[in-house]
Amino acid sequence: MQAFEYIDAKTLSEAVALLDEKGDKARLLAGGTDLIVQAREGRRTLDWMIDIKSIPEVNELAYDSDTGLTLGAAVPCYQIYAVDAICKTYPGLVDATKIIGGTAIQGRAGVGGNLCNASPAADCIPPLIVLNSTCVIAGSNGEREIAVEDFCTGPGQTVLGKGEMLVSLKIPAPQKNSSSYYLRFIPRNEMDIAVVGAGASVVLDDAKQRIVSARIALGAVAPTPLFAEEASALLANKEISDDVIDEAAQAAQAIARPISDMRGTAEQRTHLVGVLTRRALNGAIQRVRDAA
Amino acid sequence: MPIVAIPALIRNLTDGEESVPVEGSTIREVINNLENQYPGTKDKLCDGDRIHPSIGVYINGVLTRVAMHDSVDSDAELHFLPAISGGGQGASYQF
Amino acid sequence: MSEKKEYKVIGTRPIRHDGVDKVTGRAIYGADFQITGLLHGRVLRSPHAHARIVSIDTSRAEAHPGVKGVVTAQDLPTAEDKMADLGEGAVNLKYLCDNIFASDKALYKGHAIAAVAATNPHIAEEACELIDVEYEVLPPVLEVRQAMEPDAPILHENLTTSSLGDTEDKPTNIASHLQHKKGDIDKGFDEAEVVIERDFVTGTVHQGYIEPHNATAHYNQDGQLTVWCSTQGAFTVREQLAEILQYPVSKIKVVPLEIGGGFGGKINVYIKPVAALLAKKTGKPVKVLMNRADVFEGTGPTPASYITIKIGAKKDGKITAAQTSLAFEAGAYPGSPVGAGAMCVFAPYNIENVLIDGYDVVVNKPKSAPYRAPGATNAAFGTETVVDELAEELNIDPLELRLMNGAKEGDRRPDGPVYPRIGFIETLEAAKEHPHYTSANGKKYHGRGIASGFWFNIGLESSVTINVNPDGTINLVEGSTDIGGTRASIAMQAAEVLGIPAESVNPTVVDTNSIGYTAVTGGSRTTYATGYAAYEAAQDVVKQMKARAAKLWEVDEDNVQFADGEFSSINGKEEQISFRDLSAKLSQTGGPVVGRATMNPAGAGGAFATHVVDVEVDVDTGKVEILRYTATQDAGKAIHPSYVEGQIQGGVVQGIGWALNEEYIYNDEGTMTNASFLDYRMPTCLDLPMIDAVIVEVPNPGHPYGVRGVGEVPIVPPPAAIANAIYDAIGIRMTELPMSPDRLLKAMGKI
Amino acid sequence: MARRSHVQTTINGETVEFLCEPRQSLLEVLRDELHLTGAKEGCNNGNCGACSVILDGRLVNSCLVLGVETEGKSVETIEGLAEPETLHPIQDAFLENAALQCGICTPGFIMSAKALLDNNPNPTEHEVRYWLAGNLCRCTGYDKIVRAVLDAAAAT
Repeated sequence: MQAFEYIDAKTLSEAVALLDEKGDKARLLAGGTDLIVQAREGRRTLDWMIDIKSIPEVNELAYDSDTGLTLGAAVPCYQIYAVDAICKTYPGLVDATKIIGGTAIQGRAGVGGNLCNASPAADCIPPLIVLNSTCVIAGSNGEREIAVEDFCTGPGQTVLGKGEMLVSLKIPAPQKNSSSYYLRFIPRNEMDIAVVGAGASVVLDDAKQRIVSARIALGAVAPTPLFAEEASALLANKEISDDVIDEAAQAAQAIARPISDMRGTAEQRTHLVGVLTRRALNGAIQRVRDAA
Repeated sequence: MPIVAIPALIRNLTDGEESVPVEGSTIREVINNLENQYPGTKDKLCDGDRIHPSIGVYINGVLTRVAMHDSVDSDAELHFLPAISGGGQGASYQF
Repeated sequence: MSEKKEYKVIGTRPIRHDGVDKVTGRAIYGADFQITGLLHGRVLRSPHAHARIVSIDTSRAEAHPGVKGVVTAQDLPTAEDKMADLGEGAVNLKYLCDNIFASDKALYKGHAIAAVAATNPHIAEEACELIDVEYEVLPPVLEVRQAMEPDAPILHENLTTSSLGDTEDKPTNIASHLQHKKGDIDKGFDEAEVVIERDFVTGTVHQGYIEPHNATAHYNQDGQLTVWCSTQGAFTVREQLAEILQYPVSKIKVVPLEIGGGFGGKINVYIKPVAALLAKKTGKPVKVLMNRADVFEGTGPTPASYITIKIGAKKDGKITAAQTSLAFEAGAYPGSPVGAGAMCVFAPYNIENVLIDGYDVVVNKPKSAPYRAPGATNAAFGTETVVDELAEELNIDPLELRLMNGAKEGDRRPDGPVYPRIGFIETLEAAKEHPHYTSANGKKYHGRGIASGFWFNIGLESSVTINVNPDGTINLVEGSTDIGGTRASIAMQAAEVLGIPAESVNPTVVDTNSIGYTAVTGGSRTTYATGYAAYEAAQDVVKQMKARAAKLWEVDEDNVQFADGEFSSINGKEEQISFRDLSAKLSQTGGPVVGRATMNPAGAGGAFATHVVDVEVDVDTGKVEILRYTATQDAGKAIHPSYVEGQIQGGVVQGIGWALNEEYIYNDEGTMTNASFLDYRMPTCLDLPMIDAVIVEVPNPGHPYGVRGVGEVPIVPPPAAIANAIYDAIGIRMTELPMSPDRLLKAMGKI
Repeated sequence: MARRSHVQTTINGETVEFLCEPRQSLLEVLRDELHLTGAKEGCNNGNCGACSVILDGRLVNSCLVLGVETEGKSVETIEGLAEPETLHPIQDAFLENAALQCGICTPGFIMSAKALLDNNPNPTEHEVRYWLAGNLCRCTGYDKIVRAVLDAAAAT
């Protein structure tokens, strides 16, 4: 592996100052399950690894039924799904945290790192998008917030500027009669990268027969995870039916612009967008209906 | 008398015979007598005075690492089949 | 061997002798070896699949701080040196050496070019980046049919097709052609009332052992070379090192450490000669380890193949003719397992008229290496799928069709030899009676498939020494590296002879200086042949100890008998002494007893298996889930049933991986794009049900306890069985491996 | 060569100090610096589980942890599992069930199984398979491994 220096940053301001000073030869280390491999395999060159796990703000995991969830950027997956309230409130996100890597990966990897790694196939990003999440970004000029769907700009690329870092994610408290679902297609049952991923959230009416609103997001079918805006809008104020869901699935397929690679072909991915969108929507609807 | 099964690719040398009885009490004798009966066969089976490295000798159906001087029972059936390397590096490293 | 024998040790399930070391992390595998003054080596590999090497400049690497030596093909003895005494063998030796370091051409992405020894592995890796290699990139040939085209780019300018002594003049990628012919193929197809002919394609797959290749080498000042490594055969490593380095075997000691899986892939040497060259250059011990990408890109996979199968039968089910053409990718150098594929392709069936053609074809991929029943799985995928289709066409149960045509003792295999007692029919009957086969199978998109397989097994050389201890235990010394519990299965055979518990045997695998020649752990031979040697060595102990008892009792040796662990006098005196008690008296009766045996047994006997699998197909995604799996297999006699089951279960799961997802995926430039355990998708435990292993015992007449090798045949039936189950589920015949989700979606017309 | 850092950590209950470069993984430190070679390198990128250890009570791939990150932390490896005279019940169960063939993946599986049973003492077969999916075994087909873990759960 390339040689680099390791710094254990203790505060946000220290980390931000280091990032500002070192520029793009510095990378933040949280779970390390992507970064260490990329550094080892020479896919990223870096001179500095700045460990942020000692910084209090990035370890925050706080849920409040009024204000929602604050999820620090370095919180590992296993801590997330260990909280019953989070499992109940944000099941779509929890779906993703339970399928990233295996158990040992989930002991280190977190949602924040998954987002910052900006893989088009990142499992956590579609559920974050459908849950209306916001990124809290710290920089030398202070804090800013941005919607998750605007965070990634290309494979491995984000909106983070020089000296900026993700501090946490804010996920609003869910509305009444709502739920979320995420699934991906992989050839094995674990340990694969998504060939296609699809997340959906729905808000239903009190009778649970009509969709009030919905959000659909897709992974691994474009250079960044996609918010399927038109497909989502199609569902607003519609009675639940196979036809309505098919229509949304077709609209989702229309925005997919996948590539062919060792994980799947473009045609396979486009086809799967339809299948997974249907399954994600039905899954989210079922969860609302199953809730007492 | 030992029976030699003739490999498919050299049956042109044995008038199409699939197997022929050949006198001999050692591998060498059998091969030399086969050569006398059907000229050209020895050259296909041997590399000089040894079995060709690309060929495996089966005596009564069993792959055997043989030398030319090894003895052969009078009721033996001999097959000369492609040496099975399994993808190993050369005939000397079978499995 | 017809009567059912009663055994005390054989057939029981003792704890394996090396078990505690392996569950506590104390067992020393190749990469775990430590020695003072160790340097670390790293290999630079070709980024191109096919390229002429114009120049290699190592000066910048040599100047890098911490670097102690750099080697290339220039450091191997030259081809001219070898040509002198090897004649025709020199061609193979040139291939052997060129696969260690490319000399004139790089023939696959990952082909070793140079290596560096440095004070730590990171520095060695950095230095590899500093080696300047100029390549003239050539178009790669990546598929067997493409390679056989007359205008295909040629890998080896000197390679011509050899066909049993005949060679063509024209350079080609077809290294050899072989043929088996039985009966009259035209007559056979004329007699047939139903004929099915299909083409099959199988992908390139890797053995996938979890432990990467490793080697540590050291040259003493007196020229003694010691190599510590994990390998399937220490003596094979010694032979290959001697040839590649042109160094006498007497000066090479190979110490086999624990091995983390092989499946055929740890027979050929790759980095062992590299470690030796670096050790020679630096005067220090050097450890070279591969990483996982090196393993995928630089070591032998088992080849992709293109197979045509044509089988004809009468309406009553009698198969009258079978014809095949098998084209196998050898990789960069000749030597695919097409010969084994040709031997096995129709071996389960007694067919009067057969024609088999096989082609060994070079392509720009790593040199192929053996992988568990090499060639047989590719071949069986074709045959067993066509037999299934034939059964459907004839409206005969597929198990019944196999029972009608299955090979038995006295039948002649298509390549000539006559079968001794074999157990194919018994595996079919066991499958037929199994509750799995008799259970309901009717759910939508669920399907059931069956398939059978054959592997011939081998004998070859094994040596065993037994030292009797005064407390009635024995130390058993062997040369077979233990990959899957063979210390136990060999020790148990000696224990059975001596009438002592398995726990009273201390088996040790030793280096090449410490035991007689022993061939590789492969070919399903170890429990059979080394076990046979242990049996004979134990018999030698019995013979010597009878003499001691005779001495003790002052009777003639002929008057001592040995049974159930007791020596007794059979004439005159009423004397009796146990093996244990007599062991304590050895020093008083003449000193230590050492039993020994060296064997090259000729009766390995063939192994047969029949598998039944239930699958569910997700018709929206093309994904296949394995719901239930039952494998019946003739083990001859199971010495340690748990490890026989383990071999069956492990082979089945490798076969499932091959069937569903495993393959080398290449881009147009010939780079494998999935050279990691992330994207080369081997099954995880979440992808599988329990695997029901049913052991059938038809004793092998070629072994005193009836043992047949069990390791390889279980990988043969799964791809065909799963293909047949997929057909049963969705009505589509899959003819390409792997049957991955995208291929299923395509076959269903969904994409 | 990059500067080596001093790290103090706890391994199998003992305080341990070592020097390492930042680029050295915990796996490299365990194997090359501390000669604890029970954790194995199968892939070095988190996909085989052969290097599994328990870090501050949580299962991790030691190839994906830097040695320097373990400052002040607690590491459990396969070497620390057995008592001086008795094996851990999981180790016993692996032996009784013949749940290993070549044994290279065994330390990783056992550590992974330990983390599972610490977390969920009575797992179902599916839970065992799900938890162990990050550990690859190429020899056994997993059948006997899953049975061993279920047996160990029943025994404890």
